[in-house]
Amino acid sequence: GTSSDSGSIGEDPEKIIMGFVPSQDSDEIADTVKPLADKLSEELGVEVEGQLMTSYSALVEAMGSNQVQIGFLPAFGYVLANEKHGVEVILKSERFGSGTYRAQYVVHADSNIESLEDMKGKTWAIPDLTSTSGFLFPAAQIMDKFNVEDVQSGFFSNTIEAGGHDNALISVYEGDADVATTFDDARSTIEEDYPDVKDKLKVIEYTSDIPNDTISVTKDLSDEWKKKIKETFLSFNDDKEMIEVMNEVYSWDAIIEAEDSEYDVVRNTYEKFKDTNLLDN
Amino acid sequence: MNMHVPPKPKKSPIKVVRNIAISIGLIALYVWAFATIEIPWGRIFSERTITNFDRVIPKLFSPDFTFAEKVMEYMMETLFIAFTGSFMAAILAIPFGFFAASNINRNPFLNTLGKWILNADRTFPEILLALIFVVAIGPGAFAGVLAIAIHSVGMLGKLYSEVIESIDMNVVEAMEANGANKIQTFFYGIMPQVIPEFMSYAIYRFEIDVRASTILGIIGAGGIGTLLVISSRNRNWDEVGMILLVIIIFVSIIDYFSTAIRKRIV
Amino acid sequence: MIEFKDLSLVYPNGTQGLKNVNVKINEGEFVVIVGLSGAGKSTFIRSINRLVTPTHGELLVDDTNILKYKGKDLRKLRTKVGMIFQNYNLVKRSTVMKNVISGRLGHTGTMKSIMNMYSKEDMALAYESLKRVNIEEKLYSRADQLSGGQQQRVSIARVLTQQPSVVLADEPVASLDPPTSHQVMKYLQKINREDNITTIVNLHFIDMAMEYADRIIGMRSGEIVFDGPASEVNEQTFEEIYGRPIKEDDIRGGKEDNDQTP
Amino acid sequence: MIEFKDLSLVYPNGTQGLKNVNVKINEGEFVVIVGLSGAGKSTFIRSINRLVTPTHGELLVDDTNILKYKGKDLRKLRTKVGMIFQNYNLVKRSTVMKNVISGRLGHTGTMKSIMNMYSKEDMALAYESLKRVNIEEKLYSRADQLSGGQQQRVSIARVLTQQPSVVLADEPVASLDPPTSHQVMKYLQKINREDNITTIVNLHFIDMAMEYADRIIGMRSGEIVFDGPASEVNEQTFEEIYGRPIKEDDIRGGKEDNDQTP
Amino acid sequence: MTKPLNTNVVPTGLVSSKAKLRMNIILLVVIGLYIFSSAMTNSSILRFDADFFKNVWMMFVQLFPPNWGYSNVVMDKLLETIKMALIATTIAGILCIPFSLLAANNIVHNKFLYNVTKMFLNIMRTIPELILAVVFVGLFGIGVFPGILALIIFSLGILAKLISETIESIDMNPLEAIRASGGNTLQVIWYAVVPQVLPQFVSFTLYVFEINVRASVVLGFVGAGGIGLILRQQINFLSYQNVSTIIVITFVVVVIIDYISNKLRGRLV
Ligand SMILES: Nc1ncnc2c1ncn2[C@@H]1O[C@H](COP(=O)(O)OP(=O)(O)OP(=O)(O)O)[C@@H](O)[C@H]1O
Ligand SMILES: Nc1ncnc2c1ncn2[C@@H]1O[C@H](COP(=O)(O)OP(=O)(O)OP(=O)(O)O)[C@@H](O)[C@H]1O
Ligand SMILES: [Mg+2]
Ligand SMILES: [Mg+2]
Repeated sequence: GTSSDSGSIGEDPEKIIMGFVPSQDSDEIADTVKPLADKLSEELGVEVEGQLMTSYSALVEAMGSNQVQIGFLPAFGYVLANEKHGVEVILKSERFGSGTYRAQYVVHADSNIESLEDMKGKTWAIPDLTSTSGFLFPAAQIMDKFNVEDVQSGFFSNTIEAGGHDNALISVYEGDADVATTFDDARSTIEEDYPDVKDKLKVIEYTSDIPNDTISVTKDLSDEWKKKIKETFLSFNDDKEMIEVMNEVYSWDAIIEAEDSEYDVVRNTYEKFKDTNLLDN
Repeated sequence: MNMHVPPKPKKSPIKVVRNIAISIGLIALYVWAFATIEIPWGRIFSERTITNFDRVIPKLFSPDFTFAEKVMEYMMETLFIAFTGSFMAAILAIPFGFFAASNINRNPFLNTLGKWILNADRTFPEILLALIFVVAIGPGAFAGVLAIAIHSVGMLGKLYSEVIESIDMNVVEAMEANGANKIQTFFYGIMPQVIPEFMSYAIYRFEIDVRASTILGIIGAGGIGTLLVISSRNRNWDEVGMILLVIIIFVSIIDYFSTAIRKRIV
Repeated sequence: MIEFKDLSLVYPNGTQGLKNVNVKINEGEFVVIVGLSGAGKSTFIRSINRLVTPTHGELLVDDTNILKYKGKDLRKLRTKVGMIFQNYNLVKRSTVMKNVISGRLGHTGTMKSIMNMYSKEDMALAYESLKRVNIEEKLYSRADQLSGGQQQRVSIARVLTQQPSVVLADEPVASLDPPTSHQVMKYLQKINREDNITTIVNLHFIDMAMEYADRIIGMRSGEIVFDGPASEVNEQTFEEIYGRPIKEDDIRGGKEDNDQTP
Repeated sequence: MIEFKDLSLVYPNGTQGLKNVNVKINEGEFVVIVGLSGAGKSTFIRSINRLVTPTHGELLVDDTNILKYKGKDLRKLRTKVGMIFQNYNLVKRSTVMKNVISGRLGHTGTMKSIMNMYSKEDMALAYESLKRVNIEEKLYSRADQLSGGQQQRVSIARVLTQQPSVVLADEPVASLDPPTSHQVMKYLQKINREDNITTIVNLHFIDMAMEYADRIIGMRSGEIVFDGPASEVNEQTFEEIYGRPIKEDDIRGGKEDNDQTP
Repeated sequence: MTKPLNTNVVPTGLVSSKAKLRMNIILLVVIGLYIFSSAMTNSSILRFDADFFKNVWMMFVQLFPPNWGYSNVVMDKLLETIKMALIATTIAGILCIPFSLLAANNIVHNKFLYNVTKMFLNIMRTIPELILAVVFVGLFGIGVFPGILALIIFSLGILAKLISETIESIDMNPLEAIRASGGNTLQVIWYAVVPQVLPQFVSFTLYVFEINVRASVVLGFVGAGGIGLILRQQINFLSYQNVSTIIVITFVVVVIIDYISNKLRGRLV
């Protein structure tokens, strides 16, 4: 392929492919990445193709085979990619002035659940078993705090996989579940359809901070190129037009530097689940 | 009038027992299926379903026409993916078809092997194929083409082998009696008998592949499925409505022409 | 010349298809084999171009034993021996011309035949053969658009194109109605006489055998039970072959029809 | 009694099936209609149970005009008029018994018939009918396991079960060989005589018509061109009907066969 | 005897020149379309380089060996899939009866009704099962219920088409015979149509059952229950050995279903 022989260390890539996965943890998902790719191409002096992907596992693997050089990976995807393919994080997003976000525990406003303890034996709505904020972080927190192995049916009485942060919230809103875990604050995503959601649903607790989604690069890119890419992206912060594009494409407010170590928290969480069978529910 | 009608002939006891066993088995199967399937009826017949209907249905049936251009673009890509993939499969399936046809490949072991390979291929999820090819060749339409091509070989190879198994072998014998060698027999005796059916099935497969390539969107291997996944995640039902409309129109047109062409071929 | 020397054939399942057959067929003869179903007529005929392989004895075609032939030799033998089948065995979806030219496959290189590159002579020969059976105007029709009699004539043209020295015909008229049968038999007789091609035909019907054959061979359970000129055949001969007196069914009805285009 | 009063039928495409037909058929008669293909024989017969609807004139069955019949009346008429078809029209995959009992559908409620709930009388009647055509031992065989003649006898049994006052038969022997044809005609004659059922049969063959009919009606282009007892038929009559002298083909060969189980 | 038109002309080809021209044009169009769509999808054969095969191989080997420890989870979901397919096929099988009767032109003589039914069925068959699943999940939430609904609609389209075609090809004579003996429409259908189409009906239903089992691999991806759900999870965790457990077990079950339904089908005809 044209791109596969492009990235060996020291050589200039002929073409850079940049992969996006619309994150489920964000409330707006773009369906075009062309302006961003064009701008990058202009700045880097090499053809850049933006590729919209719908599955981060495909993106992780494609970065592993160096078919994609730049990946917009969510935190959990980055940890997997780093572990398996040595993918390196160079930047991450800033939203609402923060480089991190967190997950929230949401219950019905009339509910008598006030704390994590009260959730014991209740029904839990999660967006998806692979969601960082919707499942992995809250589950890890409960595992640590209450020393349980099996959160889904050992701590909670029942777990519903709702298929999206919005649906998890709606489950609680409609009374099908007692607790939902989502990113902070997923309630605004359904405000249009459920105007009173912020009154009807309340947040009782948050998890620790989760680092935001990353811009990562494959290990096959030379250091020089990594640096060049990083600086180009950082320069977008000063370019009003570009930051608008970034915001539109991915709802990023700014691009900031990131270190691999920031993702240790995700890594540790993932380690907890790696060997347990997540799906014995 | 004599009111006597001879009784029905007695079935052999083995048959009776077998029929009873089959009936009990079937009833048990249904009882099991309906009794143990987990359907939260309470949730389905709830306020929430009604609000969902109110939210989804009106939007679904008022497609977002500003979205049409983008949908068309992706739909065209889907058509190209399906066409290229089906074409490749139509060619690739030929050797597999002959390999799996028992009247050509007379080695029972190899023949069975051929049939199993095709069967396994059909069961191998397209999504995983798409993933493998995204990794191998990068994300984009080509990965989708390859996934469609490889997946279609399974079904086309099976259909081809059935066509080959139904050919008139006397003709092959007549060719041999002419002094024709194997290759000549193949081109003069076998190919003319199978080509029209092969073409007909290939067109049929193209029709299926247009629909099937929606699935590729799940993994990022191009096509209209990408839009579908994104729009549905965003709960943009008017966009989903538009996608649905475009697919119905395109597939109907293809369906119409493919039926007309296939009728003429065979 | 074809010579069967103490030839026997046992099928893999143990059926004895031929039993110690000794017979000599001279060049240019028109021989008809008659016999009940299962008598071994087809086996006899198919041994000559080795569609089946006798298991014992010798079969000489032009003074060489063909039983050991394989690969190239076999194909050469088959090029020399043309065959006509009961169900014509044409490729239904190919044109008449393509079917007829396939008679030349044994004479044509593989690549050339795949690319449909035939010499002008071959094409002319094929066309000539079609003319000889009066069906040249169907040249580009698909074989499945022809009637049974027409298809059988195409299959004769195919054999003619092969320019064989021997023609075998395994019940060539069994699928045809009486007038068409006579027509086809006439064509066979014609090419036998005009080209001096040795012709061996299987038939079920007595009257037809007697009408066209120079020589009749009767078979029963794999053995030859009668061999002589058609004129020597009498009711008793048939009793020998069929094991019972002659019946109306053994005769194919209908008078021959002189108008040869259906 | 069936009476055609100036009856005409024009098919939607303009073909004139019947042209001003006037004829009266009395109870218990055995009438054979003869005529060339396309003469209107089937149209004549099918008018009587309204499988086709004449466009002009009157058709009286038992003194009431049936042309306006619809729905229930029509089904009642059909229950009274049994019909036998050239191709037997049995449901191949159903048993003989199920085919025969379907003759009683017109007398049975929809639900009952769908649940296969027939009265003992109906069952006995069906069996009786089978016995009358000597095929009772095939009771539980599937229809497609029977020979042509047997199938036609089953279809006669089906009609008998219907207990009709009129039987129509549209070329009931066209698909059968001569001995079997005679057998089937004999059964038709038998039920006509024993039960005094008016029987109207279409036939192609002269000799058979003359052998079984009380009365022969000749048709040509939708008109009746001959009507009289079988004894009055002569060569000239046929010339009138067929528009040409009698030929060998008009006669169905074969002697009748008295052994009635094939 | 027919005289040849021109005795001296020797044919130049094996098919008439008109047929040859037509064949060449068709060939040209098809190959042209192929080249064009290859270009549009960037499907160059040149991209099959060593890296390509290396990458395919690297992915492929990760599937081995399957993780048998995971098979009890797979079996659970597979049983759910089979239940879904069974229920959906049964309901579709019942629903398709009126539809296929209405879509058979030898049963329904009202052109309008026939065309409307046909068009409805055709449109239903154009909708990919994935969209059906997405919409039903949107309406009823995640779970097997929307999956079953999607499968019902999906199989109804196929079944009604196949069966209406079978009905259109039945022998019409027995229908006339039943009508001639006074049977009403329902009786005609029950006595003359049903026995003729029953074997095909069962055979097609079994065939659709098998298709449904395969289809539910996809449905799970959008949350409509069944085996696809865990396939997605395992792919997301990059646990390919679990993925291959899913594939292998699904394959075995499909083969068993295939075997049983072939046996049943063989018995019917
Ligand atoms: N391939 C075979 N394997 C085993 N037995 C065979 C085979 N072909 C023919 N036979 C048997 O050999 C015997 C001779 O068969 P053959 O076909 O030569 O008879 P035939 O005279 O041509 O009969 P028919 O008039 O029916 O064509 C028969 O008993 C037949 O059953
Ligand atoms: N449904 C129809 N629509 C139009 N024309 C018809 C129809 N049925 C019959 N006809 C025409 O009506 C004429 C009389 O047909 P009919 O079937 O009564 O003839 P028939 O004497 O029964 O002939 P056959 O011996 O061939 O059965 C023929 O010219 C026929 O082509
Ligand atoms: Mg033979
Ligand atoms: Mg008629």
